[in-house]
Amino acid sequence: MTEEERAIEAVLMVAEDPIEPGLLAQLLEVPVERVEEMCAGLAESYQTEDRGFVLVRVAGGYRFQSHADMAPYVERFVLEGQNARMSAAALETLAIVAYKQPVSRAQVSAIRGVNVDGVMRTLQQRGYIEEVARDPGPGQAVLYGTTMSFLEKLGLDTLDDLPPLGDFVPGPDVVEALEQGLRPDV
Amino acid sequence: MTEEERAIEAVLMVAEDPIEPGLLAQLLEVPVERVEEMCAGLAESYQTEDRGFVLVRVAGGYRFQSHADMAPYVERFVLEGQNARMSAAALETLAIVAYKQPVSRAQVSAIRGVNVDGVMRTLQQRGYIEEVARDPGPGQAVLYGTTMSFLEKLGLDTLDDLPPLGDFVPGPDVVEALEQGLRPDV
Amino acid sequence: MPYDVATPVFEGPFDLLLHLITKEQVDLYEISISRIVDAYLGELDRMEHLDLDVATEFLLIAATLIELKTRRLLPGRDDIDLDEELALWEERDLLLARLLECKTFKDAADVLNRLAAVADRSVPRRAGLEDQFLSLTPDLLAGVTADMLKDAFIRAVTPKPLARILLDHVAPIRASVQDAVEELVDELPRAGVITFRHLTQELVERLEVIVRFLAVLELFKEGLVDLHQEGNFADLTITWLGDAAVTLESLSVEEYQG
Repeated sequence: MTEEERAIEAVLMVAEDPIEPGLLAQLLEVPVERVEEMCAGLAESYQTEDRGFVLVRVAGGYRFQSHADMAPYVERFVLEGQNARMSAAALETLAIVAYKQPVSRAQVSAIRGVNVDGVMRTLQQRGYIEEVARDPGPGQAVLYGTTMSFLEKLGLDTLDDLPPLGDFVPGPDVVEALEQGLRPDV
Repeated sequence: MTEEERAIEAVLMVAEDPIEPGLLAQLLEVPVERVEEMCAGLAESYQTEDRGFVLVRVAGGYRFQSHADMAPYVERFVLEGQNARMSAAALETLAIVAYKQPVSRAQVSAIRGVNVDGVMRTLQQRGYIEEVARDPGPGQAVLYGTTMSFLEKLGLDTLDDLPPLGDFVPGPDVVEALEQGLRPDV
Repeated sequence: MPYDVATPVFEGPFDLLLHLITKEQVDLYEISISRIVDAYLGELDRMEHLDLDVATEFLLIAATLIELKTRRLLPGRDDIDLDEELALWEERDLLLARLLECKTFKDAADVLNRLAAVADRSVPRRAGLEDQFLSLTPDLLAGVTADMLKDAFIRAVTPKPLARILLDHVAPIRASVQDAVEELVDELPRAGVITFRHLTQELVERLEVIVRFLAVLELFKEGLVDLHQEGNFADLTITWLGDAAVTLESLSVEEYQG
């Protein structure tokens, strides 16, 4: 294994989306052709070794994914390994996004008082929330909103059909969290 | 490669969090010990082959992660803030919670000699500590403990892997210095 | 005591005290409580933005230190009160224990930091499921109604009660330092020159004496009194320097109170 090949493996392992060969070439300071050769070589080695994962070229980039032969196990994992019910935490997070959209992850986290990265990722994967804009301020945080599919599943036509909150007034800390957005870390 | 080993690789490739050996055993219908053997074997094979990724046991489960040697390449792909350094105040507070859990905010504050509300809130937002119980005594103070994310952050499998607190108790020289420093003038 | 230009930010009174004492470690047997107290008060002086809670904690420690240092100045020294003597040692041992605990966790924090630094060099894979498996995942919104969503929102944004830090133990000091300053501003102009012993001879509680001492220090800081001591263990003489018209508002004692 060359340093470049190891670097490709490392980067693809932590990437959440397919990585373009151009980006890898830039990172490794080698020509794109060289990246494509190396990726092909790696993909072949996994195949030769009969690994449970493959390296594929999709959507203009490279990514690791599970081997098609292993689909039955992955399906079992999906069905048995995941929580099938919406947790109270997930529902609260979804509710905040629904009522306060567009809202950043940091704002949701500040309101709930806990880290919401995992929950937000799950909600996004399930197609209930999506990125809708970027905060124009410094940092340009991603802002989230709910999806059409979310409305459909709740049987609502538009967001205006969400039950009104009436005269309920959120606490000052919530207002502050929404106004301030991200706070500097300790 | 056996079918089971391939299945483990496939499932870990699509997992978002460390996967407990018990779950893998259930999916593969093999004993937990067998899962642990196979994972150890896979981890070793990646190491022998000098791969850019590793298979580790952390926070009670197995996961793929990039090889530490590849940090310079990977750092550019990591979301900002994920590896944010913690302040000394945050680390000391975290250390107290880790070793004294379950522990109340007031107890942590008493040990540190300062108000810890802000730091505790941030640690909770980052997902390193969480409410684990209520003090049964009067006042029913919230008691805090560390989370799975904390173990992941430190790369530990369980809390038992924390170095024993006894290792940090100051030696006689320090005790003597402190004692001397606080001797009343006579 | 040398003063670093790049003063570290002290996270609390133990932090500061630990720093001061361990800095002196080179001259183990040279360490004296007097130097520690001087350095401690010096640092207190330099701190400009003490918030209330921090200030009271610092003062509490300062009071204990000063008591350790000034036992000789206290009245009733001639016939030592054994109970008081024991109480003082107990207090000192408590302080010592808390310093050791603080040091222990400081060192533990260093190790956690090193572990985290090593762990940070690797990044976990969190790519999640491939698209073709997503349809298999159960619909989490099944059975969830819009009203449940509303309830969840209200639950999420309703302020949760914050755990309260018990400050009862520092409250008396907080109140008394200012009270003592007030008393002194009233009493000292009339006395002109007075010894600390005389100033405190009617006080019964040890704590009251310490509080008075803190108040005297406060006035000294303000330039309203001059302090003089003939020799090491002689009486402390307090001379009023201000004019009689000093108003309490002009004093910066507010930082000690709520």
